[in-house]
Amino acid sequence: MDLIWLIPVLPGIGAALNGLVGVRYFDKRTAAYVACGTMAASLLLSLVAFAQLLGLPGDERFHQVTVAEWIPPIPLETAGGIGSFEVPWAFTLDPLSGMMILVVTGIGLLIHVYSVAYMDHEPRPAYARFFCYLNLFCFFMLLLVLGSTFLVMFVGWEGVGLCSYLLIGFWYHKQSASDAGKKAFIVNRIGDWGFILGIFLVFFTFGTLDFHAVAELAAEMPVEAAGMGVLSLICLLLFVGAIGKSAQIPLYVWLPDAMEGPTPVSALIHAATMVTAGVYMVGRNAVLFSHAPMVMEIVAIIGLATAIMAATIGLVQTDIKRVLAYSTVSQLGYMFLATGVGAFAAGAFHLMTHAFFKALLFLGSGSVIHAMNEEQDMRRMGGLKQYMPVTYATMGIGALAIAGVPLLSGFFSKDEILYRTFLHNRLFWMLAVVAAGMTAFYMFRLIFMTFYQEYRGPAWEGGHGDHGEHHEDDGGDHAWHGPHESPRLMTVPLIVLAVGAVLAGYVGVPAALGGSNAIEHFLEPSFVAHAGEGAHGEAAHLSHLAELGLMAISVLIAGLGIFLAYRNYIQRPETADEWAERYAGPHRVLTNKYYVDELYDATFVRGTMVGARGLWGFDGGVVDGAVNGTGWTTVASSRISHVLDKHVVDGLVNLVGWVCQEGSYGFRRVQTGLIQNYAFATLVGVFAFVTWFLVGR
Amino acid sequence: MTIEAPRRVGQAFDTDELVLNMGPQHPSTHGVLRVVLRLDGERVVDADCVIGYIHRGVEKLCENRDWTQIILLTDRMDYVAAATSNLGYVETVEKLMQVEVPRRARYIRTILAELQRIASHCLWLGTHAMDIGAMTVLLYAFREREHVLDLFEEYCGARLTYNSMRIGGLPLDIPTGWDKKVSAFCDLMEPKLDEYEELLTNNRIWVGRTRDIGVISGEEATALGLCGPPLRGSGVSRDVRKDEPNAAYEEFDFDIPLGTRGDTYDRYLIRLEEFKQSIRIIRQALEGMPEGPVMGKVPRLIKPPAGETYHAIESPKGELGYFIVSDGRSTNPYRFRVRPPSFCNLQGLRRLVRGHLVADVVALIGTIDIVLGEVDR
Amino acid sequence: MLETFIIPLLQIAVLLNAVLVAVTFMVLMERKVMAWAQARLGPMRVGPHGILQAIVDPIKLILKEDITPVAADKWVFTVAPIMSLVPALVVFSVVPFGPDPLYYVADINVGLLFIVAVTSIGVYGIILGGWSSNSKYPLLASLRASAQLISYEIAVTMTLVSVILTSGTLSLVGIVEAQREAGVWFGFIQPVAFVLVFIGGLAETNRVPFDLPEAETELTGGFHTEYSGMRFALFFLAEYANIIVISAIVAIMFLGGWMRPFPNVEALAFLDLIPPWIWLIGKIFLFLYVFIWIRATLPRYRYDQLMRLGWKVLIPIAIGNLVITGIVKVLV
Amino acid sequence: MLEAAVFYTLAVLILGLGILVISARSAVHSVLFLVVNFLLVAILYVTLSAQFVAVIQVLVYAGGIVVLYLFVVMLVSLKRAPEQHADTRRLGVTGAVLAGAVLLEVIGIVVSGAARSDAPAGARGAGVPEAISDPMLNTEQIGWVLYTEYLIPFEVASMLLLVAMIGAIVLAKKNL
Amino acid sequence: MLEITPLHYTALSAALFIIGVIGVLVRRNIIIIFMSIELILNAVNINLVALSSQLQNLVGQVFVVFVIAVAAAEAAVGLGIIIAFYRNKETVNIDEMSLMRW
Repeated sequence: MDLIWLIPVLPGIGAALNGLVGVRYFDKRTAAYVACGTMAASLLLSLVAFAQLLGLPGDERFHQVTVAEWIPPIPLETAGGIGSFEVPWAFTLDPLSGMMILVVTGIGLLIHVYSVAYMDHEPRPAYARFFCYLNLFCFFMLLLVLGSTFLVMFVGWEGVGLCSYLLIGFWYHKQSASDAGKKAFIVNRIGDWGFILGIFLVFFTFGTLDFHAVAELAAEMPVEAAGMGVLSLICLLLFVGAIGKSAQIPLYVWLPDAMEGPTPVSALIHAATMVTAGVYMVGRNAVLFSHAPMVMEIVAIIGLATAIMAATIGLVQTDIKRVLAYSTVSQLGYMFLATGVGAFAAGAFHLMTHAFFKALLFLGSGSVIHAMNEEQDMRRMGGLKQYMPVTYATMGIGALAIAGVPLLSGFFSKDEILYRTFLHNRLFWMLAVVAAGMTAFYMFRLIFMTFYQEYRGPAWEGGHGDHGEHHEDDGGDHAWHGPHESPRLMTVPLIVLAVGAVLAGYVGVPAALGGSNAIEHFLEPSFVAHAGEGAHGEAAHLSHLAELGLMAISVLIAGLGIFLAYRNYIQRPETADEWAERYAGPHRVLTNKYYVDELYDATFVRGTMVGARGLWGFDGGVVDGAVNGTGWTTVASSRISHVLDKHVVDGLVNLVGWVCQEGSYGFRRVQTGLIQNYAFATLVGVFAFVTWFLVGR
Repeated sequence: MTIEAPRRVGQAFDTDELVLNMGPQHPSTHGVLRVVLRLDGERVVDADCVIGYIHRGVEKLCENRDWTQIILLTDRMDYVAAATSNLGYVETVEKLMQVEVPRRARYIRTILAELQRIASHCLWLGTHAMDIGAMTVLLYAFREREHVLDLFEEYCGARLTYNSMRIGGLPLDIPTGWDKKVSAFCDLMEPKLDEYEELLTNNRIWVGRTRDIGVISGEEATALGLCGPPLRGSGVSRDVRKDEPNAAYEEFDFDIPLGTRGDTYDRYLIRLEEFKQSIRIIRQALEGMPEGPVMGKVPRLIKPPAGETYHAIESPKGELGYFIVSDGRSTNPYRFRVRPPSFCNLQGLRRLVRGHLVADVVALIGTIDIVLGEVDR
Repeated sequence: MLETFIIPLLQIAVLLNAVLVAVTFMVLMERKVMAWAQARLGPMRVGPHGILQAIVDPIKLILKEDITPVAADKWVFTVAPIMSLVPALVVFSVVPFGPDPLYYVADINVGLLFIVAVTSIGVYGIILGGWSSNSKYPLLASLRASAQLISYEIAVTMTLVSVILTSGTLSLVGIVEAQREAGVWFGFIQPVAFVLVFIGGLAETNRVPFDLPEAETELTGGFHTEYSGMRFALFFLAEYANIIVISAIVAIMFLGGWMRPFPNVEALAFLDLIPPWIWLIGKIFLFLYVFIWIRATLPRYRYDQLMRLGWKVLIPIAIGNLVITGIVKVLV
Repeated sequence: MLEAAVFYTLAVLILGLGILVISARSAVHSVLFLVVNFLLVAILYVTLSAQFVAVIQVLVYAGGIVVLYLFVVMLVSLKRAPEQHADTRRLGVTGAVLAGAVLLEVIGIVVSGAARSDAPAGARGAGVPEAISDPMLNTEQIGWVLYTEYLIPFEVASMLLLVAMIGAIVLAKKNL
Repeated sequence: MLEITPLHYTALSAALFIIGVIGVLVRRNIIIIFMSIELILNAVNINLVALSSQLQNLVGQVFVVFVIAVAAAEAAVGLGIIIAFYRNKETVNIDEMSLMRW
């Protein structure tokens, strides 16, 4: 377990290899091997670490490793006097991070493998670059997850933001992709602003940044039941960060645009891992949050609002990936709802199951897009069931799971959330159920529009009816031979994920269904300050029967959603358009995503630009004026200096030169260049000397 | 004391180029070749071969002699290998007339040609070694050449210009016991070859003088039109005896030695190996010598049908080809043209000597094995 | 008067005649030995087995017309062969043919240096002969010859120094006596020097395999191409006299000079019945034979190879030999 | 008597050849005269019983340095004689006259010095440690002095020769 | 007069020296000027050897060795320069070697 620091470092090495060497020298296979190999090694390490963690007794499942010193101790002022600001490179393995590293490395590896085939059309350097980014992302994500202080987590946090930007804008030659990348980055900055302020405040309040220490200190403080105390402020600021990263209202706008990136990226970053970082962060600080009930309420409300809003938008989207994107936003809302109502474990549970089925759905959609030759509009698909049975089957499982059909993973986690919500607030529960129904509807709308009905896509070479075996990848000429099943490298991850989507829920079968809700007990230690503390003793309980009743309701609602989708898109496909006409107003609003983007554009973007213009004017008028005045003064003084220099100093120098020149006119007559004349001069000297000697005797 | 010095103006610290005439009266230009060398110090910058000092107009003469008389003139081209010159000519005319040559005649011709190859190579080896300063080898090689000349004398009465073949066969059958003597000569020759090798092959000075001197690649050699040992020395497997068998060569086993580096030493080794191969061919021919006439059915007045033909044989120097046009009416050829191997190989000299020292020029003239009688004709 | 003039003059007269006769017979010997090596007979016509050829050749050369090219520098053209021959003969004045003063003209304390110095004068004959002919081939050959001579002189002189170190004297008589005292010929103490001096001697006398300046096949005869008659004969004499000088030096320095083999083994005392000068001449002829033998066997070096051998092989070996000799001398 | 005859003969020859050296029309002839001059000087050294120096004179001067001159003279083949171009400002003849005057003066000094009674003809210099005894040991003695007292100058001289060698190669080589 | 004193040698040396000086001043072929310098050096050497003999002191002869070494070095470098100069200007006339003038 002391080697957990290797878990993030391995993908980091892969990224360095691919990025520094691979882009120039590796062929595609090597790049893929390097990336997948490091990920696989990382997964292996994670499994070993996790197994060791399980081997410990429940109370002691906490392991911290300090690898190196990062920021040496600096004395800084805090609320409690002068504190020592010290940040080591420390990693923590506890049940929550243990689960997260499994999710990140496991799904990460599957997506790596998937990408090997999916990105095969890319030219060689871009291929290595892609894997470099992907590995880099995993490195930062694991850093985020394993970091045992706020600052290490923040490094990972910013790192995944960077990778997100790089990967969304991977096809940077496409204007929309690079715009989406920038948008994601900038919107995230708003959240990060809140996060880092929160970190400042945490240090100021507690004098340390270590999660564990903070939790222990916070547990000592009174619960701020009414009004906003310092804890509430911290939580609110941290939550702002979570909003940005996890795409909640009002900062969710970047996520749907992020679908411009390659599909594996969408699956990995924007469904399974990065966007859940907010949820994870809130869960990591569960103790803090549970001391600020008012903020909890805000969290729950924002989560719920996001869930519903995103679900409604999802109802009318036609881009397959955007549907999934809004679905993601909606599900993230669920998770926040769960944390908001105090069910941290349920939120984390849903996080895990969601990672499986949403990754599955994204990869499935990627497979579909691949098959349809980069076509993303569902209206131009249809009837793909016969062409790509594996994709169909796996995506179907994913849809069932997300819709909350019993015995699949989504059912368990979602019902846990709904159950806890019900305990907390009935109104929230009702809205959540409605959102669940909508989830079921739009998911099956997606399935039906994609895989059933008539084929509506473009014709292909070799005839329409020829639904033959077009499995082989058709090289560079991109002659499209119609929709076809994806290569094995892509379908195998799909199948694995489908199995996961089915089974992942069984770690948290609720007591009402005869389970033991193992995951909740497993995760519990992570959400309390001291192991063994009965944190949720006060929570009300319903009878098993009532719980079953709630389940039945949610199942019914889901069934209704599925049925509506069936009726609208299979039985009577025209109904969809009829409804759209009948409710033209709401439909338009939904299609335009509540005009949120336009609103932001009008307020924030314009506002910023107007402000910037004002500052520009100030800069030009006042600041530059001062600078120019100084310059003018300098020029004037140098003119005076110039006159002095030219006539006084140069005059002296020239005088010396003139004297030398005039003198040399005379002397150079002597230098004839004839060696013998010089010898003659010597001889004259000798003659004089000898004569003097002779006479002198 | 002046050395005419074409001076390149403006080039500082430059030694002058020197123009040196080698030949036509020079001991190692193998006759009357004149090589005009441009030297930078002792290094050859460029060389021009001036030929024609013994041009006798052999080709023109041939067009004015009747077909049989021409054999005599072919003797005077490559005068150290007259028998192969004869062979090439008579086979060309036979090809033109489509005359069947008796098998025995073809066997004897092969023996004569190979004996001739041994004699010619002996001369080459002696002079080549002499040029490089090993004078004993010359006398040894001439000692063996003398034996070959004795054999020729016994066969046709001449020692240098044999006139030893006729169109359609041979003028004479071999004398009684001649084949025994040839066989004895083969037995004698083999140990002598070892003697030459002992003096030269592993001699450091010899290797130093020939290794990596005049290196020419196979492509370049082909492009220059080199033939015979100079071409094979560069690793190009081209031997008319194998590629387009004439006389009785297709009936014998022999190897074509090939060089690897294409330098003078390789060419030396190849010729030494050719000695052995020639002995091998002669032995096979003696063993399988068929009985029968030595002259085919040829009309008394030779008058080939109108037409033209080209026929090449492998002379000791390389590919010796004859191009003959007959108008079908007169008793002399309408056009007579020789592709002499010496002439073609001489083209390579300029390329070979460039960049080498003056002393190497001598070695390189030796290695291409030219006979000026054949070059100038 | 007798000791200062008469005896030395007589000695000089005998020596000069002996050397000149030896040269003529060496030419005959060369022709015969070469012939035997090359499976032929050599001169057979004059006298039994051509022995009198040695007398006929000089007569022929003297009687031949002596041509001076028009463009030649006549004065230098005449002086050059003399400048070539005189040093070669002068050297013999310090060659001791026996232990007592009767056998040598002079025994000077710088004997070996004297030999080296005087032979180095011989190069003038070659250079001036080539230059004064006013012809390209002789000029090239003379430049080559002098460059070769000077190059190899360095190696030979350096090697001789190591012998001087061993003997402790420059006097040739002293060197022979030193070998008697050492009880062994220096050829066994200094085998490397022995071989080196012999090879250097081959090169200095322009013999095969270093006979580039006279390479007929390359330079059509060398620096004396334009010479004929007696002037040519003088060059010829000088060359062969030089060969004899080198042989004599090698014999004296490495093979014990006039001494019999194993000079300190009493059992072989009967060998002393043979006079010492015969021993030396015998050894000289042994080397002459080897010179001829090599000529019959080896090809010729190329000019650059020859220079490389001289500068990059012989001189380093000579220096190494000198250093090792010095070290041994200090240690022993 | 004999000594005087030898000296005067040698002196006349040396001076005569010296004049020939500087007056010969052809440079090659000049070199030849120079060689003979040096050989005669070597003989002069022998009469002064300096055999080693005499041999060195022959070996290095006559056999080495002058050969170098000869090479250069041969390499520098002139199309026009140097005398064709003469600078009018040169003072050659005046210099020769002046040199003659200096010679007369020096001879005067010598003769007057000889005339003086206190001239130490044949006397030994004061405080001279090394004596020349046996001419046979001349070489050994010079070697002894050279390698003990004058070791450092000797090494400096050898270094000078090395530098000169490299310099000459650099100057004369066409392309390094 | 018949007794040869060191002064005779000195006079001979002086005469040879002056011959060399005249050669340097009069000749225009730089090679001959070099040879004149060699004559001058020889004059010095004669003096040194004569005095060494007279004073029974070997230092004079040792100095001759050094003079010869210097002469050899001078000849090597000087002639190298001449060769280089000749290659460029094709002359050895000292009057034309006035590149350093003005």
